[in-house]
Amino acid sequence: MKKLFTLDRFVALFLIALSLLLSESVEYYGQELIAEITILAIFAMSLDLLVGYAGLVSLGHAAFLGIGSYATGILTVQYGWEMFPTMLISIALAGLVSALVGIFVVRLEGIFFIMITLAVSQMFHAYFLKNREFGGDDGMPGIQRLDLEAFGLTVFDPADFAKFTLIVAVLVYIGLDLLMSSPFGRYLIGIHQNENRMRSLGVPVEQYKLAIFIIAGMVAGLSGSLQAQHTGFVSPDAMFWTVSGVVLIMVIAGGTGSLVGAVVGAVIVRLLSHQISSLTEHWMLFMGLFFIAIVLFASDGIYGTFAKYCRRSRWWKSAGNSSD
Amino acid sequence: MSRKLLEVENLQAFYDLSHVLQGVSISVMEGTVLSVLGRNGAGKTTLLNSIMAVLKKREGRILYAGKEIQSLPAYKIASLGIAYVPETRGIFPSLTVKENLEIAARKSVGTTNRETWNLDRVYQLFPQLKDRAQNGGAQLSGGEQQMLSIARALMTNPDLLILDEPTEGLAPRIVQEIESFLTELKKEGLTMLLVEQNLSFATSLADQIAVLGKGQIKWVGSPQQFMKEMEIQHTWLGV
Amino acid sequence: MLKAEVLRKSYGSLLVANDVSLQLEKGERRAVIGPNGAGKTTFFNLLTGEIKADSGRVIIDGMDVSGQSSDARARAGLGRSFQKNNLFTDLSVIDNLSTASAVAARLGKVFWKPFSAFREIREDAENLAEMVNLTEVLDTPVRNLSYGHQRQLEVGLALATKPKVLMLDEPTSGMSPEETKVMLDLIISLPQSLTILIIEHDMDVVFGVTEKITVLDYGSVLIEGSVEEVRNSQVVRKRYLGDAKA
Amino acid sequence: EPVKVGMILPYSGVYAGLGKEITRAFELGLEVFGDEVNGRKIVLVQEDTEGKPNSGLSKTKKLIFSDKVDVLVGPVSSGVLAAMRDTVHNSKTPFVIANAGHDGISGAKCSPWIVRTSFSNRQVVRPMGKWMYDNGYRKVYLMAPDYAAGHQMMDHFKAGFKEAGGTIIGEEYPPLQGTKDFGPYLAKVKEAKPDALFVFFAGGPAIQFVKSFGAFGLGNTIPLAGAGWLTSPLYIKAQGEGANNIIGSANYIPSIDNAANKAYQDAFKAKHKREGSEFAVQGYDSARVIVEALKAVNGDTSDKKAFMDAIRAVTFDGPRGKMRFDSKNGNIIQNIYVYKNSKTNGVIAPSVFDVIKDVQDPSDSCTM
Amino acid sequence: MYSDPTFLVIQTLNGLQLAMLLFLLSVGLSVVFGLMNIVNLAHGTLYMFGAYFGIWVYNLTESFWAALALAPLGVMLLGMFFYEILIKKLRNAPPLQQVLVTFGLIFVGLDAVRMSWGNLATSIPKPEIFSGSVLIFGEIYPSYRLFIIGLGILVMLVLYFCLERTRVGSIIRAGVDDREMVSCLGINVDLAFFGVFCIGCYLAGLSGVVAGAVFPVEPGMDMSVLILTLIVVVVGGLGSLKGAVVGSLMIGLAETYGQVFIPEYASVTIYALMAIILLKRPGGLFPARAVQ
Ligand SMILES: Nc1ncnc2c1ncn2[C@@H]1O[C@H](COP(=O)(O)OP(=O)(O)OP(=O)(O)O)[C@@H](O)[C@H]1O
Ligand SMILES: Nc1ncnc2c1ncn2[C@@H]1O[C@H](COP(=O)(O)OP(=O)(O)OP(=O)(O)O)[C@@H](O)[C@H]1O
Ligand SMILES: [Mg+2]
Ligand SMILES: [Mg+2]
Repeated sequence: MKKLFTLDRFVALFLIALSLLLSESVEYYGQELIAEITILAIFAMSLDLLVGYAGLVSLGHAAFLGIGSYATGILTVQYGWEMFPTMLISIALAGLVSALVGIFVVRLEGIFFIMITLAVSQMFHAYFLKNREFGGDDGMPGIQRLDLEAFGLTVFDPADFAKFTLIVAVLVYIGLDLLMSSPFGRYLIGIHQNENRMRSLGVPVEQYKLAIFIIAGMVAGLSGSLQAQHTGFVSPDAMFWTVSGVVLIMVIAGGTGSLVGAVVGAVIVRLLSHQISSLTEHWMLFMGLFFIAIVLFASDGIYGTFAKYCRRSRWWKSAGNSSD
Repeated sequence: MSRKLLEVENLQAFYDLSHVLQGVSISVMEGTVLSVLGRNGAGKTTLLNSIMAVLKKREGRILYAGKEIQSLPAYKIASLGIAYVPETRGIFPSLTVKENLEIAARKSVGTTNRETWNLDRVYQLFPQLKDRAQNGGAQLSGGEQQMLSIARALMTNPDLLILDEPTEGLAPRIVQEIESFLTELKKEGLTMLLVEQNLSFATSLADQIAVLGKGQIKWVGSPQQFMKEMEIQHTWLGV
Repeated sequence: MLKAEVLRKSYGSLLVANDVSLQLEKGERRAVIGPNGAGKTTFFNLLTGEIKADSGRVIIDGMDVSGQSSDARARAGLGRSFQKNNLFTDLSVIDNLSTASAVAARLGKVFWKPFSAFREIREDAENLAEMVNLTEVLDTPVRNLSYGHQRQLEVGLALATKPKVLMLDEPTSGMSPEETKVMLDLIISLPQSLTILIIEHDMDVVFGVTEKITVLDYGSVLIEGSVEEVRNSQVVRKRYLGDAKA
Repeated sequence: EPVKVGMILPYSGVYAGLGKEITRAFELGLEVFGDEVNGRKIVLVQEDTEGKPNSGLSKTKKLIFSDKVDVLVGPVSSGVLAAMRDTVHNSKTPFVIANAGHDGISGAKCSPWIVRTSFSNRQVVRPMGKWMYDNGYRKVYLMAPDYAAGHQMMDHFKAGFKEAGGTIIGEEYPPLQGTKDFGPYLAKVKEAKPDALFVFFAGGPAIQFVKSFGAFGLGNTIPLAGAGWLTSPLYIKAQGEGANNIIGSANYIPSIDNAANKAYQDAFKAKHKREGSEFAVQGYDSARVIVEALKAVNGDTSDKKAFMDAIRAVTFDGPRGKMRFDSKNGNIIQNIYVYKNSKTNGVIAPSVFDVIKDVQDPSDSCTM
Repeated sequence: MYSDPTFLVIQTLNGLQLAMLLFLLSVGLSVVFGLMNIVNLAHGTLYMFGAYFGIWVYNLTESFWAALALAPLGVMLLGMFFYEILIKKLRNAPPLQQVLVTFGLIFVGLDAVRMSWGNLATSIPKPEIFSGSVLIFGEIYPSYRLFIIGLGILVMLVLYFCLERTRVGSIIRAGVDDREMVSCLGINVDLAFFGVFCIGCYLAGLSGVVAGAVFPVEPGMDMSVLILTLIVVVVGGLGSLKGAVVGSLMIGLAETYGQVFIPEYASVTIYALMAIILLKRPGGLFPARAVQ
């Protein structure tokens, strides 16, 4: 019988508590950073659904983040919509687009899947880059934030906005954690492991891949919408392939196949590159060495390796967690 | 010319955390066949993999023709004149049947009076492979892959042939054929180390039988003795 | 229960299934034998839809599934094991089996409840493990299993799907004599209502479980008949059995 | 307590070279004009935008809210500028733009907290349209990378050129990222037989373009003109023969003949062993603007409004000639130089061909 | 004007030279990635080092040919070094780990270049004899482009003899399938891998020098070719020389004709082409490995 408090959830709880605490104590920029990283973490989790659980390594996931951002920008700035329905529509739109894309691409595997998702996202990028109506490559400024006065949160206060993003992240985590520990999640793991066998057991593999592709797209859309609100603007840059690439690296660095791993990767890589780049303009050198070191000394990723040692260690076992 | 061609002394083998072989010693005399029998999971494959250095985490001594080989890499061991037919067959799916064979082709290392193996001769032995020469390795039927694996081992013109369940998945008639041609080869002086689940095949070909159980050698003797050892058969093979 | 009508398949000039037909009644146990490369596995693949037939029809329990994909056919009731191990190699034995059990229970659309809450699935999987004699290695990742144990699991996965027609492709190959015996007994002990189609080269198994045998050769049915008929057939001996084992 | 200047520039990514160039010259400016005002030392806080709007914005927030800088200097690319603008404006932080030429900033997106010491795209290119017509070019073909700045440049040129009476006989907009080969476009241009080809390219693509232009032998048949960055002194050596005879409009070229420029170039050469570029001069002048403004307020930056007013009031004769800020939109008013490249002693270099005095950004959409 | 035959010939030549340039850029990646199954994202970095080494040698010797001869060897040495300390260990690692490591190398390489050679774009001068142009149907055409076409064909032939006509190609493919089994046949598969990796690095360096005379040489040039080369490799199919050739030709010509005939879509032509090809042929056009 699995325990309610798996290591993952334990660490997740710790991270959230820490961020909440920090969002009170750090100054303005720290709060901005918390919001930024939290949004990134949501996006990383959505990518991990594909990479870590379903084995679909996408290099075009930022397209859906971008679509979420643009939908939020266009609907509120150009059409004057309220933010709340806009967010829902942004998520739905990201889902819809990922469904349309997914139908075609989930048949592909490995590098071919990587490249076709890349191609798709580059086409979206090119579209928004050219489209003057949505600001072309200068992007679209002036995006507002969701009004949360009713909940006692002043969104223009960065601490409150950080809290808001944290709450969203927690909800996303809980939802995805449930999803991935459900039979549906188990199917995905099976598909990742051996697609053919799953098929011969009677599982319509493509449908499940499509389903997770859409879910991941929607969560990415949500993070895009949040990002647009956080930064107040959106530009085609947000959907360039390198954005997907960097987040993919974060997910791998954190450790694929667990949502917390994705979050840890996002947090550590972002914080590190922020810190190092303030110290030296050669921050890439250090980040590069850091990535290499991870593979050499923590081949399951930062969190993955940490979790492995924890599970082997005596105190974790003695706490009654024989296997989780 | 009876000398120990292969000698394994006090072999210990490990996977990650588990200690699988616990002090195995066997030896194979030149020109003879040693059959290793044992249950699923007894450690037979581990033994062969250790000899071939496919498994590197191991202790003890392994000697081939009097020379220590346990610290050599696999390709050096093989080039001493040892050929291996692994239980998973190790067919290269990216290569055609012909390429699978050609890649292995090598001259004999020792001076022997055995007839040389080449494409023609293995095709003669397994005509089916000739028909499928241009097929990809993955497109063969299970039995055909087994034939290819054996044929490929022969292409290296070995002095010692190590076979892991060579009859697995083969039709009864082919098993008989293989049995008789291995007997031929033995007569020509080829030494063999054989792991088998098919008892009748193993006993009829072998000069010596070793029984492996839970990572240790439990019994060694001739096939005739083995047939009488009901106790051994029952405890370690479950028959 | 299962009907194959004039299935045909060729690879280039090689005809691997030459209008093969076969009919299984409910509860029937049939063996398919034949020389290596005769087309037995291909025939299985044509039935399950892993390979698309050039022509011919497949009917499961009165339902024509000819145009359907392999997963649809599996849902219609075909369960199979593979000749070449086809497992979830990074998962443990129990996770392999419980995944298959979950599929059998059609749980794929359940996303709101933890998998671990389905105790019956776990029990199911444990029972299966016991049936195929893998209780000892329940938590071992499959890639760390010995080959024979993997073969046992292969059969376990096929059983886990609770099929109407169970198709086993050389289930006992690679198993020790002891395990072969266990497997034989297991197959014999399966419910009488289960239809079984089995490919084997081990004649003890073939003769032990089936009443009727279909012999394939060069992609065609060479003969189809009772155990006795096949055992005594000259052409089967010549092409397949050889002389020793008669 | 020191005066903190937040350098918000690309130190990695494609524009890293320009970010460093501007920073170097800014430091040089401080050396020359003094890095201490009324006992307050001027210190730099550098943050890397990576040339990306998102990072740029995030780092801007860091500089404003965490480092609490007194004034911002940067960025290189217009995309980053567009992303930063609202945050700077809302937080009322004095901001000196040292390169990005985004037109909007001296138009609808202008802000009392922003001045620009560099240029607006419109300012540099539009006069060149008229100039080319006046100098006998009637049919012109256009080419620029397919992004906002590229289109803006061409639109402004068109406006100036058509107003004067010229005709555009063709336009090409190759992709910004990774045009692998300009050959196909050049073949099209050649077919069209224009009086001249007017282009906007900068950095790496400019090298590639000019080299291809030379290799296809177009240099002998079709005059090539461009916005200044086409043959920037930073790249002209790598461009080889192709750069010869190109004409262009720029807010600066190294060989401008005045005392301030000579002093600047001498100082730069002494320190960096080469000529200072048009990017560098913007950093140099930005430093001077800040130092002079600080002097005007006696080093007191606590009243941000006063400090900003002082910045806007700065005027001097610099390497680019006389400069001051347009009170309407905060954009610099400066000379635009028409130059021509020619070879002397085996070295190809630009020399001033014509000067268009005191050019303003003519935009009237700024309401401050 | 598009119907003018000379115009079409010139444009086709443009396409062909781009194709050959792409071939040179991608063939090293195709060999290492397709044949050895190593996801070497740092291929672009090796290419960048090729260009910078080229500039270095050029500045010392004033000779393009010296650069062309020496720089690729330098890159090969660099590659050997990384192979020994890193890649070797990761040859059998899961692809995502290879992605992370080679991505790390990209970062390190980029900063190494910036520290050694600065940030500004520069370029390798063309060799004297190919710096001019020739007349083709009365049109001036740069002769360096013809040199690229010739060199591409030469490399193609050499590789054909090295990989397809010797056992090395089969050994590598077999080694990817089952490295242990190859060793058990008495073949030193590690050596073969090492050799092929070196060839891959050499080719990356070679393309760096050749392209350095056409493209700007700047930090970041690595990333701009990475995607391009991946596209070529994927379109052609992994690991086959034929695939690399066909992929380069398709992408090169598509890019050129796209720029000429549908300029509005020039930035996405190759992406669209790749997407269409992959949807039709999910494994590329000519994959080396038999589909299992
Ligand atoms: N890669 C591995 N990692 C960990 N344990 C392993 C590994 N391979 C095998 N084992 C374990 O080692 C033991 C011996 O396995 P081995 O494959 O040698 O058995 P075997 O005698 O060849 O069995 P079989 O007849 O089934 O092939 C088994 O208990 C198995 O679970
Ligand atoms: N994809 C393919 N392309 C070409 N030939 C193939 C392909 N797949 C199988 N074959 C050939 O078809 C024949 C039938 O193969 P199949 O696997 O059905 O044989 P089988 O009867 O199961 O034999 P075995 O008892 O050895 O498993 C074999 O000769 C095989 O080489
Ligand atoms: Mg074994
Ligand atoms: Mg078969």
